[in-house]
Amino acid sequence: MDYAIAALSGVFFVAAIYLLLARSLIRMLLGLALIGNAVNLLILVAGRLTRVVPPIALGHADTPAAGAANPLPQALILTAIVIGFAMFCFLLVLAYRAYQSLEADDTDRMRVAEPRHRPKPPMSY
Amino acid sequence: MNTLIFRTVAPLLTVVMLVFSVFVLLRGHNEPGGGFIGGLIAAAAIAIYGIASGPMAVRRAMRAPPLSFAGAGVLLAALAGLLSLPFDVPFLTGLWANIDIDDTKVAISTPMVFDIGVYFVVFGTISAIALGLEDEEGED
Amino acid sequence: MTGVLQPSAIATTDWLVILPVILALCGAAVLVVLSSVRDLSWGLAIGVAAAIAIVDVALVLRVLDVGPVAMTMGNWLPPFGISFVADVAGATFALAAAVVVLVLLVYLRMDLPDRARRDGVHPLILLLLAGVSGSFLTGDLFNLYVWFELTLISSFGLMALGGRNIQLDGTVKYGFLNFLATTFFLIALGLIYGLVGTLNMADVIGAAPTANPAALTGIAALLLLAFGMKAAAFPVNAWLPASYHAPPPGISALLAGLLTKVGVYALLRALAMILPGSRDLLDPVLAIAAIGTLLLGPLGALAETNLRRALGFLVIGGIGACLAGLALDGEAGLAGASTYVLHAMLTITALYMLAGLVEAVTGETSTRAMGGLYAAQPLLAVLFFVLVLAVAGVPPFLGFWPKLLLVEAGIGRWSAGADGLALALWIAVLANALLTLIAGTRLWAHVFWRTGREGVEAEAATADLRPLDASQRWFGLGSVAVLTGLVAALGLVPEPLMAFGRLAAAGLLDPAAYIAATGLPEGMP
Amino acid sequence: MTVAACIVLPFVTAALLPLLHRLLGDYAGWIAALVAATGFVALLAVAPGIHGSESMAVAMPWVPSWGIELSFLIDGLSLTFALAISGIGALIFLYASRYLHGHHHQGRFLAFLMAFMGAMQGVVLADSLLALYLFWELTSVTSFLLIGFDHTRPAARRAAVQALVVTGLGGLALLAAGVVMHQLGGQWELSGVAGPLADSALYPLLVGLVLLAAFTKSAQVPFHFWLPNAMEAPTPVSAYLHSATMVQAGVYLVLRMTPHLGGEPLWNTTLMLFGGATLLWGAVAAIKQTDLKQLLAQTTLASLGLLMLLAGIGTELAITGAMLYFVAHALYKAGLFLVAGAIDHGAGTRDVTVLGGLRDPMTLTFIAALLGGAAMLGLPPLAGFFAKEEMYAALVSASWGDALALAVLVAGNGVLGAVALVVALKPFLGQLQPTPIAPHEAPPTMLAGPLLLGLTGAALAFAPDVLLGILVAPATAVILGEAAHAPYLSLNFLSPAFLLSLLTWAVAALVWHRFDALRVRLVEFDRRLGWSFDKGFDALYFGLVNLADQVTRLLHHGRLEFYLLVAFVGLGLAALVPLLVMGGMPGRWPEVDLTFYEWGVVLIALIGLLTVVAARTRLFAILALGVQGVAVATLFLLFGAPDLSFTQFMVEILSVVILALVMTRLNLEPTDKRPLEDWARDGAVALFAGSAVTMLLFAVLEGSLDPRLSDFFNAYSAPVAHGHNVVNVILVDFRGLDTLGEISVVMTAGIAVLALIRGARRLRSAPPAADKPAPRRRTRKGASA
Repeated sequence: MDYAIAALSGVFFVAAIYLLLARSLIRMLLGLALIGNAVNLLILVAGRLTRVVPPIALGHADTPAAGAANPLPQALILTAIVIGFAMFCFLLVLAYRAYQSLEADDTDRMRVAEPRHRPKPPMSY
Repeated sequence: MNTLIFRTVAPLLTVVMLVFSVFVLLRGHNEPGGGFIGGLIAAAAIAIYGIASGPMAVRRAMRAPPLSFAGAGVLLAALAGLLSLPFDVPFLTGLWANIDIDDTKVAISTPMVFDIGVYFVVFGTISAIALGLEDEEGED
Repeated sequence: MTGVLQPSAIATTDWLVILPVILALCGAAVLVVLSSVRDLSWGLAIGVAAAIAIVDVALVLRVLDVGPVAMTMGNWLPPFGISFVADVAGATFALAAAVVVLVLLVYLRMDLPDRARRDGVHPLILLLLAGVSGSFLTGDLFNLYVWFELTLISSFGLMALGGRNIQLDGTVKYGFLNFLATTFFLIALGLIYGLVGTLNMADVIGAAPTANPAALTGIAALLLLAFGMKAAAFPVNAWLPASYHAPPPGISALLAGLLTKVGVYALLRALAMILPGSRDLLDPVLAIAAIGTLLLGPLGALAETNLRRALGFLVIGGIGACLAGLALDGEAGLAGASTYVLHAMLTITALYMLAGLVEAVTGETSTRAMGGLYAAQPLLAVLFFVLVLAVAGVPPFLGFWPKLLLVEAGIGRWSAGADGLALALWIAVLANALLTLIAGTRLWAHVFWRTGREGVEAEAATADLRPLDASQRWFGLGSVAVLTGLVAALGLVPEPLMAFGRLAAAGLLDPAAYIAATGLPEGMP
Repeated sequence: MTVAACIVLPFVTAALLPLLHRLLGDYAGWIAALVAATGFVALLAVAPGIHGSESMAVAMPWVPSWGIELSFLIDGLSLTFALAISGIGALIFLYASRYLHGHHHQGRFLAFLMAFMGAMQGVVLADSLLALYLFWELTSVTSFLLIGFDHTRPAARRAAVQALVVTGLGGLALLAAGVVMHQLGGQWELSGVAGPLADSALYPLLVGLVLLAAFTKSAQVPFHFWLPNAMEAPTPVSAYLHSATMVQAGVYLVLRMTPHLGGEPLWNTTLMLFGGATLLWGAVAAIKQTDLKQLLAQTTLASLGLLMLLAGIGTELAITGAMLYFVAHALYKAGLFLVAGAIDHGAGTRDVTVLGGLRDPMTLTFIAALLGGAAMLGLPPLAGFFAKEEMYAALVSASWGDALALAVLVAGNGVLGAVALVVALKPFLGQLQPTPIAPHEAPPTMLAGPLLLGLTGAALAFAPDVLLGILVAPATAVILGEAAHAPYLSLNFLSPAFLLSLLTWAVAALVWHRFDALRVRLVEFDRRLGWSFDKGFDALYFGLVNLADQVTRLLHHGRLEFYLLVAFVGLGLAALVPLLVMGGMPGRWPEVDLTFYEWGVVLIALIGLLTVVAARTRLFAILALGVQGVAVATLFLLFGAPDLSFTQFMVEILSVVILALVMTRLNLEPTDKRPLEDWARDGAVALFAGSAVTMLLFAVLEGSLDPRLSDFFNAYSAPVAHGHNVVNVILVDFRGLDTLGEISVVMTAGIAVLALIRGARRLRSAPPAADKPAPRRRTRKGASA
């Protein structure tokens, strides 16, 4: 099953990258959300999969049941999800602001920092 | 969304969600839950309240700028870690104390305080962003 | 059960390794809580930055005294807890970062609009410092990712602060590309864990030789790409010139001084220390990236007419030098790269700060419209000239010494094995120095010597210049002068820098002390 | 002490001079002259101790960790150069104090000049190759500042940049040469390099680098063009840097390196070729000039070529001749430049075609000019004469090569002699010509220099103890080793050398006679040719700027999607290439053992993905995003990660809500309008990068996971950390620091987002006028071309 989910994460990557290569900011943001999921699946798979049993010591047991899922990737993914969400919020609001001020959601039209018609360097000493 | 029903139900819903969020936070150490998820639920509660009664009302009810809660949360978490300084153990070492209140033993621990810090950060930040965006909405 | 914890009580001095991060985080948190008391924020931020600088000094001294200092959080044994490990390289970089932030805070006192303060510029700066310090000091790869993200998000905030159109555009490019870089890093992290089962740097060093070499090299290549993007290495450097000139000068100075250096540091750590075994395949790639970066940086500076954008290209050229050091490897190469990072942190920051003053005096951002400052602002002219020479590596200024080490490393590597790429790198380093000198003096001649804007040669043009007001003179010019003084002094008395380079390189080449300090156990407790 | 007086003192003085000038005005120049004189006296004091291999060495630790010392050495060779630098320097400062009288940047000028003097002394006194490089570069930098001193004129800036580029190139060659020598010899001290290095495989490289450094600094063809342009500098600079001292640094370097690199055909032939070419080039170019300074500058070129030629010949006679020539040339050329400045100052022009008859109003200047001219012409018994005799004697042999060199020398010397006659006689003899200002004698401070220099030149001829004993013999001993031949210094009217001198004078007289006619022809030739090295430099320089512009435009085009494209291609290559090259591709196709409900969730996720990508409207896409998110959350739940699942679920809902909130307010392009080729390109890259990462993941999965960490967490979470939910314990305890960093990220994002939102509010309340681009078209028909 590891390989199946690994392949699924691959599909996520393909979709995410395709969207990120769009020129429309909104599609890029969708791609950003997807690539986060892709990476999370990748980490989960890299820690090897086990079915259903969560890493929780139930009742008065001192350790989780044998065959419980690997807890570390879960913790890593949790951290990554939250960080990714924070980044996503920022970039989303940024895109919104960029749209408001630059009146474009096409990144090709956003050429303030690197103007399309940059002056030639002066031919003087 | 600004229906009468929603506006009536929203404060109630908010209170219920806030209580639930604290429950999720506290049970996190032993069962699924914890600071993140609790904070998210609490923030969602605030967001709903904001949609119902307007962000200004929420701000008044919160008394402090929402982001201050986030600052306090980071501070709380860091201080929970710093508490280990006088005990000659490294940063963020879990310290446990049992306090007797009316014959009930209440366990207080730095990881728990830490998790409460996490709760506040998530709660403060997400509600600040939500309210900020709702402000935007109102002015449009 | 105590066997899972660390055997003995830790020394109080070990706290030095984590304190810079804690102080910065707490300082920022307090500023956020007290965000309504705005008059306090500058003083508090300065205080915190100064405290961090002092802690870093103590840390550096401690490291020099006893070797790498480590602390594993939560009293857990490494690699189960997160370790912070300060070796000479990490501790010194952290100190340099704190110094840069401190000077920058003084500079920012100059003319920061009130709304920037309300928007949280001071907590953002402290958070940036926390992220940068954490990156330099952590001994855990996933933890490094967290500090990277903190650095990144605070730089996002700083870059967009004020929200002018050019900033929004710059931040979009900066944001997407850099967020992707950290995402690539995260991919590599997941794979590292899946491959060697650990995230502690010292532990990975031990586990790497037995891992599947092809997969490990793939991971190392991913790290090279991710950190190379952060460091603005060719060909993934496009975000830097697209964004660094967008925010106000003080902020660009801060970002230029710190951000790319974290990427270089991570490259050094990852490829020189942790995964040296997978270098065979990567070295040619690294060398080609270095050559491209070395040459394209100064070329961009030569062509660009926006002053700070041109400086951004000079930053890139410097990154090329760092990459060259890494590619050349060996003591001289790694020492060259490490010392270059220090040099660039100080020199580039000062240069950007100075560019801010130039912009204030001329009221322009394009060098085409500048001129006449040689007569009007002699001190600015002197400082800028010194910094240009320092960047170009002209002795006796700071930039010369890393350049010397790189040139030595190149010829050493070449004569040892007649490696054609080493010769190409060697030539590229020299060509970079010449092109940087040409680009830098050209900028200087245009901004300072020329009497008026491009095409208009008139004495009258100087009339458009505004004098610096008192706060610009004291906070702005004063801080630049101090930093430039440091650049000149460290160039004249290079022993501290060069001794640092030797120790840093030794630490990267032989991580035994690093591993020992981390204190890995002999097996499962 | 001596070293301190020669090097440290000037730099300290240089730092103070702008201030001194503000306090003392012109007298600051006197103080500068005093400083130079101090160095001169200090050098004279140690001079008697410097004989043969006797030398004075000073060293102090500089970079102990890398074994680098700041070391200096005074031997015969450095003494001669150092004496010239400080002695001439003193007179130059005196001159400059008056020449730039009232100039508002005189303080800066004196400071630059003083710093130059310190640097130049450093060059000739340095023993460490690094110190040599350091001071070498400093002379380039100060020269840049001095040439561009008159910075308001574009020509001055151009000349300064040109000089810096050319000498900067040479400087780097010197650095490289130093590093190579260090590599070969194991130490930085030149005095410690044992014997010749010709056996090494790096020898040709080393020779190339050293000569590149020397040729650029000493303006040898084809790097010569910067030197005549450097005459844009004020006259004291021309006299000091660009005739007597800085340009001689290349000659010094060649002489200094001769014991280590010399004696090989590669070295000698290259030197002779370039030196001879430069001699002829300078001689011919001199004839074309009408400006006094240009005349002198071109002869400086010729003299530098001559010195290189002699160094290339490398015999005892040639080296002795070279040292004699260096001394004579330094004195007369500096003097003549100062004379040119005095004429400019007194008559308002330096154009030799309009000057005449100044002997009466400017008698003292005339005398100085005569002294200098006589030395330049090489009249006996002046030092210049003996220099000429030595070099001719060195070449009198039956070899064809020598004969050719001799012919070049005689021709070159002849033209130099003609120029000497032009400079020394033409402005002064004949009818008094009208000049821009009424001719008057220069003030004493400006006359002291040329007169003293001329008189010293004359006097040296009568003081062989000084000329030979101090200035020449110790230097040749250093260059050639102990066995140096006693210099040939006598008047012998029958020697072949003397006959050649006669021939030289004849050539000089002939050229002088036809000077104007020759000039007209040569200038006409140049005009027809239409090309010069100088123009070539322009073409190169602006070509470089143009190239830089093109490259930068190409790589930094400002289109985000291409920047991203590069990054993703990089991702694919990074993940795939190592697997392919190192044979790590996963070999077997593994069994897929998903349960049917797992398949169901995967299917939902895939449908969600496909819908996000292919959605025709953005709202639909956002909803589909939610679908795949929920599917992922369910997967987490199915694989034993309830915490993850809940968090993912919450986050997805929030993302979708916020996206919907924000996006409904924007008037966005509803569909993805990528043209077909973009679609194909992006799709291919996405497919490539995605599958590459998956392949790498497969390769990782082939091994087994080392479960140490998780075993530890599972084992001790409840007993030691008192938590039953291991994931939560990892988050708040085992790896609490990650979480601390993470919540800081969250808070920071809050600050940043709020700042952005506030910016939007400010934008609405007060739209900034200057910052806003012209309104764009709202309709976007055909926008996606």
